[in-house]
Amino acid sequence: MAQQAEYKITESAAELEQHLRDMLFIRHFEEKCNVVYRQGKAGGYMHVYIGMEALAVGWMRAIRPGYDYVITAYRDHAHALLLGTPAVAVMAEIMGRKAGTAGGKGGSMHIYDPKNGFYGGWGIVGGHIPLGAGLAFAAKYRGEDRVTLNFMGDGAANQGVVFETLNMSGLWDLPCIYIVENNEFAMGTRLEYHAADPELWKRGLPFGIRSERVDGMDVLAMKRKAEELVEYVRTEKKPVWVEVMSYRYSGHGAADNDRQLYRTKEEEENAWQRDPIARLKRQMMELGYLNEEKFEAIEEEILADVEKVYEEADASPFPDPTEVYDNIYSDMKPEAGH
Amino acid sequence: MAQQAEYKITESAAELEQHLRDMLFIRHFEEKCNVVYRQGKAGGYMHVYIGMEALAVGWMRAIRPGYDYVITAYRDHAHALLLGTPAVAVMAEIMGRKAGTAGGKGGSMHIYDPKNGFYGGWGIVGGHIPLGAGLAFAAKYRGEDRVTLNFMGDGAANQGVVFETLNMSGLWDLPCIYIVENNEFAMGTRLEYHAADPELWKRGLPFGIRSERVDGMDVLAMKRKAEELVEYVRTEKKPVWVEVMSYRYSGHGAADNDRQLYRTKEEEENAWQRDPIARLKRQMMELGYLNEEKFEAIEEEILADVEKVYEEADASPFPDPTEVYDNIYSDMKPEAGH
Amino acid sequence: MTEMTYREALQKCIVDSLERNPDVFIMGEDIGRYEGTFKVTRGLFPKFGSGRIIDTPITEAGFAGIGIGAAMAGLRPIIEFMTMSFSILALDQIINHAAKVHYMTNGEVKCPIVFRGPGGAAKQLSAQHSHSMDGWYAHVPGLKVVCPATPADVYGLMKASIADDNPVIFYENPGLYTVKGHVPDDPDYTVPIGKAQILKEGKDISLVGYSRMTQVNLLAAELLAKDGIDAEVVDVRSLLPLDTETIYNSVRKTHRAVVVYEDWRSGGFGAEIAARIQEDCFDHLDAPVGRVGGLNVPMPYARVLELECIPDENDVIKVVHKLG
Amino acid sequence: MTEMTYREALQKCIVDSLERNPDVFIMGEDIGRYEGTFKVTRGLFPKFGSGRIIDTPITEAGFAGIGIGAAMAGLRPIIEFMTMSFSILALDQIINHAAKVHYMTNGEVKCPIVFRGPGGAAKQLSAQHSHSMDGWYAHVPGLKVVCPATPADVYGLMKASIADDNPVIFYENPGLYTVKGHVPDDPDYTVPIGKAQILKEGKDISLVGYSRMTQVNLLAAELLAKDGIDAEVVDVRSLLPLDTETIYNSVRKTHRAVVVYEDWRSGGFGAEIAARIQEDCFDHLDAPVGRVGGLNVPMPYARVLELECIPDENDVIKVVHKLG
Ligand SMILES: Cc1ncc(C[n+]2csc(CCOP(=O)(O)OP(=O)(O)O)c2C)c(N)n1
Ligand SMILES: Cc1ncc(C[n+]2csc(CCOP(=O)(O)OP(=O)(O)O)c2C)c(N)n1
Ligand SMILES: [Mg+2]
Ligand SMILES: [Mg+2]
Repeated sequence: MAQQAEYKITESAAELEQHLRDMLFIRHFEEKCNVVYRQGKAGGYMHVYIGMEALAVGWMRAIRPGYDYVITAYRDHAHALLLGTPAVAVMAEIMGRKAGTAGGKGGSMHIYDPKNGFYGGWGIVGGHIPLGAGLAFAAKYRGEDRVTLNFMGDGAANQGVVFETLNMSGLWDLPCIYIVENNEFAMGTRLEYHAADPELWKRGLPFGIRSERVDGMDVLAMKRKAEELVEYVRTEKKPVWVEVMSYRYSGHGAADNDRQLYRTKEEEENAWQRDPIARLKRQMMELGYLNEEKFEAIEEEILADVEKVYEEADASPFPDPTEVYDNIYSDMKPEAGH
Repeated sequence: MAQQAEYKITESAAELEQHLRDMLFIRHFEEKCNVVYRQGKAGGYMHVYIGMEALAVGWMRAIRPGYDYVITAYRDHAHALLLGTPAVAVMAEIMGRKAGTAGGKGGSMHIYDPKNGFYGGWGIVGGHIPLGAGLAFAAKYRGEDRVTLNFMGDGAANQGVVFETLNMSGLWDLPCIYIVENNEFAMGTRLEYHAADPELWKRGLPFGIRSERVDGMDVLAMKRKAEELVEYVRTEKKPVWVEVMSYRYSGHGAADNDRQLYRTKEEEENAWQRDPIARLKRQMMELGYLNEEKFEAIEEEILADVEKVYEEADASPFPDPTEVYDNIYSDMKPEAGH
Repeated sequence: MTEMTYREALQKCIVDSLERNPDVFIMGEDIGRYEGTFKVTRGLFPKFGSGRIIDTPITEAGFAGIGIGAAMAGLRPIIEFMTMSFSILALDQIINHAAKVHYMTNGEVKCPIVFRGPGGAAKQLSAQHSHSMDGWYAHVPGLKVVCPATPADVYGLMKASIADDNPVIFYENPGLYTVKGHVPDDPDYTVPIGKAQILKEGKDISLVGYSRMTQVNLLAAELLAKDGIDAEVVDVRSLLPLDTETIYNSVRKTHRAVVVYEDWRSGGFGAEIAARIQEDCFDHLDAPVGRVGGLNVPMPYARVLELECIPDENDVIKVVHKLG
Repeated sequence: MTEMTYREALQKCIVDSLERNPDVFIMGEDIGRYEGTFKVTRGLFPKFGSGRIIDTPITEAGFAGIGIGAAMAGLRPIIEFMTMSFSILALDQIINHAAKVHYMTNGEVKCPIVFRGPGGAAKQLSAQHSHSMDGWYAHVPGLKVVCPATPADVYGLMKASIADDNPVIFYENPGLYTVKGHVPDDPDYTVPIGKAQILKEGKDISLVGYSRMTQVNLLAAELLAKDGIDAEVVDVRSLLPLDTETIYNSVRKTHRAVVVYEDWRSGGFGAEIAARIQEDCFDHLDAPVGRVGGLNVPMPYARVLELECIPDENDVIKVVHKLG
């Protein structure tokens, strides 16, 4: 486990409340997604971020929004929401609607918003990692000081292409931060059954890459660390490999009904002791920035917001079947028909 | 560069002479291959082992021949010869003859001799590494104490599948030795242009695998180290990752006429100071086991042997065109014809 | 004969083989403790243990290669790909290593390995998880490729695949796992690789398909019967080797053929089947060989779009009518 | 017009593009300091430097993916595979990422990237180095695939490929690099992707091919002329999109067709072309559509065996005669 950071809270009450709101919005948005899925209004594979909110918030609030690049796997709602993608567009995509970020063609796993610097949303475990390096390559090629955040899971950190990419990143000094969201599981396989050494942070070392392990259940510590590393990459123009310790409270995906096969109720309950939202709430209360009523009021507000998002998305139309051939190419359609 | 080993020579004169003969045979066999290639009697890609003789000799003399498994890439003549594959069969394969190890179907890059524990001879850089792990897996599955030697080049050590394999090897304790033949080049690309950190030996560390860097230009040091590591794997039943420092005196392959593009004559000459054959010769002379005449006599004998091998191979017939369909499957032929 | 689902028949055969032959083991992602994403390996881990039901990291190339090496050393691995879509990461291992080692050693090394898993579309898994890779594999000499469509065949062909000394691609389909049918009780029941079958006789047109499309063809034949068209359903079962004789005999009888496959229409293996039929049965054909394939489109997520892409019985019927 | 080799024309176009567009760069194994295995990039490294002529480690998946990411950010990478055989390691990147990103983002992200290199057999490179992967790529919606056969086309199609906003597979062949021909001097000379051409007119039979097989077809046509058979040579040039109109018009004129491709016969892209011709020109055909492909065999090393495998003009002539 990562050392718990020692720090003094210097953020204003408003800043702290923003972090709380960010995390709460993700939590409730994701809860709603689970409901939507159970209702059959979303399909396929859908993966929520419950428990991991502090991680994405910490990083996304440490970069220059819309300038820096962000890319991740299929567990991608939070990243998009934090980068400013309208929540209705995200929910609509999850529900397969024309108003979705990809007009219903991508679904939950494939949310994109390049205008806000978000490059997806990818389904092949580990497959997007060289793409993220390519975004960083482009920034360097053009002499820009953009930083790329390249997120992956602990399971993804075993894929060969990740190591290939690390080698080239070290070799060419690509300004890219590789962030392992270590939530202790790759689907139903626990870290210890998929990684020879569970200290994944070590994997950047043989490539001469600055490598760290940090706590991702404390939004303030996460953000401080993220700021430090983003600054390092932006000024030193070198890559970073960082393992962030987190936990997945939900099943792997909404279709995963077998949590008891790979963990106990007790383990889950213990993990809830580390809940990043509860932690920030506690911290804010200690500072006198928050009380129970205010917290409830915020939560009510967010629940209502999420409900509105859902309703707006649900009211929006499905794509027209004829759209199936659109945007395969930028300039032509494929041969039609069966 | 690897520390030069300190050791006392305890081998008998006969043993030392055998190592010398092994290395000389490889050297002259490979020189002959180059000639054969220039004469147009071999084609395709052909890669010789000149300069690296001590490496293969050291390892091959440290294992149980025919019991332990060996696998490597396309630079494979030496490994086969040392494991006991008849030299005529190796030369015949290189010359595309029916008497070759694969009846002329494989060529220089694809020498195999499973009866002697040799599983090839593979052409996709890095591709055979999981296969070697699979051989080790089989040994472990059956409760045997076979060791697998899994050779690769420094360039191959970047391929993603190598890291995937290391992770599983560490996770499952596969009795496999991963040997990086670091000859400083991947084709025309120097180590420093292909590896973020040229200390390739570090790459086993994040998988909890014993990892070392050793000198491969000193046959006695190589053999000692090989014996130690083979013993470790056989008894501890754990993998090892070892970078062996060597040098490629020849071009990448017989078709590579562009050595001056990536290295200087001076560098080559310096490297010749480390010639493993000259070193053993010196060591034997110091001990009074060898003098110049005797050395010349041995060399004459080996040159004659190689010539005989060549002549026998060259006198053997090409495969019959009808054989093209044989042994694609163990039990059937594919549809014939264009 | 016992009635069971495709999934049950497949599992029965795997369990049987594990029990009878200690050289057989199964390896893949989440197949052990998690019992498999499509639950084909449910219950196997407690029974056979972690030595034979092996959970792997998500490294398809790596564990496929380890399986190949183990097969070269004489074991008989079954490699599960969570979906065949992910086998794209292991193609080099399968095609350059498993498929070629027997030839490159001129017969010295055998590679008895089965690569299995569901291929094709499930439901809204979108572009990266819905690949049909059957045609690519069927293109590769050195591989055998089977695509069973019924519970009896999935049992009998798995039996044959595990017994085979060559690498076999064993192609399932998410939509088939719940299909029910009768399976012979004989544990040695085997369906030989390389034999097609006629699942329904007919005289007017041959519907030639494999995997789930055989079920679609059966449905189409039923509906066509109402229009007075007597379709014959040819279940190809094995793409490599391909039983052209059974296919040709059917076409020579009906004088018309439609080849049906789920893969992208253009360049799918149905093109090969169609090309061969016209090559070898030209004089018997009253119409061109028709084809029904998946739309040439990366699979979209929205159900309304996805359904456009996957061929169904109506698409088959449409082409039958078009051929006249 | 200047006479030059295929290799020179290709290089000329690349140099031209590098000079004119700072967003263009080229990346691959041994392409810089070593000047490329097939020397297409000879002289480029000193001229453009290590920032734009980028030597990579031997990690095909990784650098293909880096190229794709760079293209998503708006650069225009050219990725060289030392041989197309090795692109099998990058298939997931090319097919699941480059080819699909435009669709999965519903048009938000473009991916202007060219993947190029020699595919097919060279001389005795044996089983793992002689792959024809053209058919696999041509099967994938989202990609464009071109296979130029002449110096002018390799120039003009490279120009079009670099300008294209979609991923293009640019398929060369080791046997073509030394082919000579006249190339227009206009640096803007472009051959549009998706247009076939008639390289020799004829009335008796259409020889339909691409890449090096077009050269083989030209030779076959010459020899057939001596037998009094007037063959038309259709150079397909672009597999995806496929210019069926030019092909069909030829077949509708000659009433006979042979499709020629170097890839393994069974399941190669020639099957698709043949299947389409018979589908759409059935009533114009006097004989089945013939095919000539590579033997269904992993490429053997010995020259005598290798020559068996690669189709040549005699194989084409044999099938022409067989069709009668
Ligand atoms: C190449 C590939 N193999 C398998 C899968 C199926 N799969 C999807 S997510 C997943 C687990 C990934 O775990 P991890 O990387 O830890 O990410 P997390 O889901 O925990 O965020 C698996 C096996 C896939 N999508 N791609
Ligand atoms: C996947 C793949 N990419 C490229 C090649 C072409 N190639 C053959 S050998 C080689 C260099 C390998 O260098 P290294 O691993 O150091 O081995 P060495 O030749 O030095 O023994 C290259 C690039 C190949 N055979 N396979
Ligand atoms: Mg995880
Ligand atoms: Mg090397």
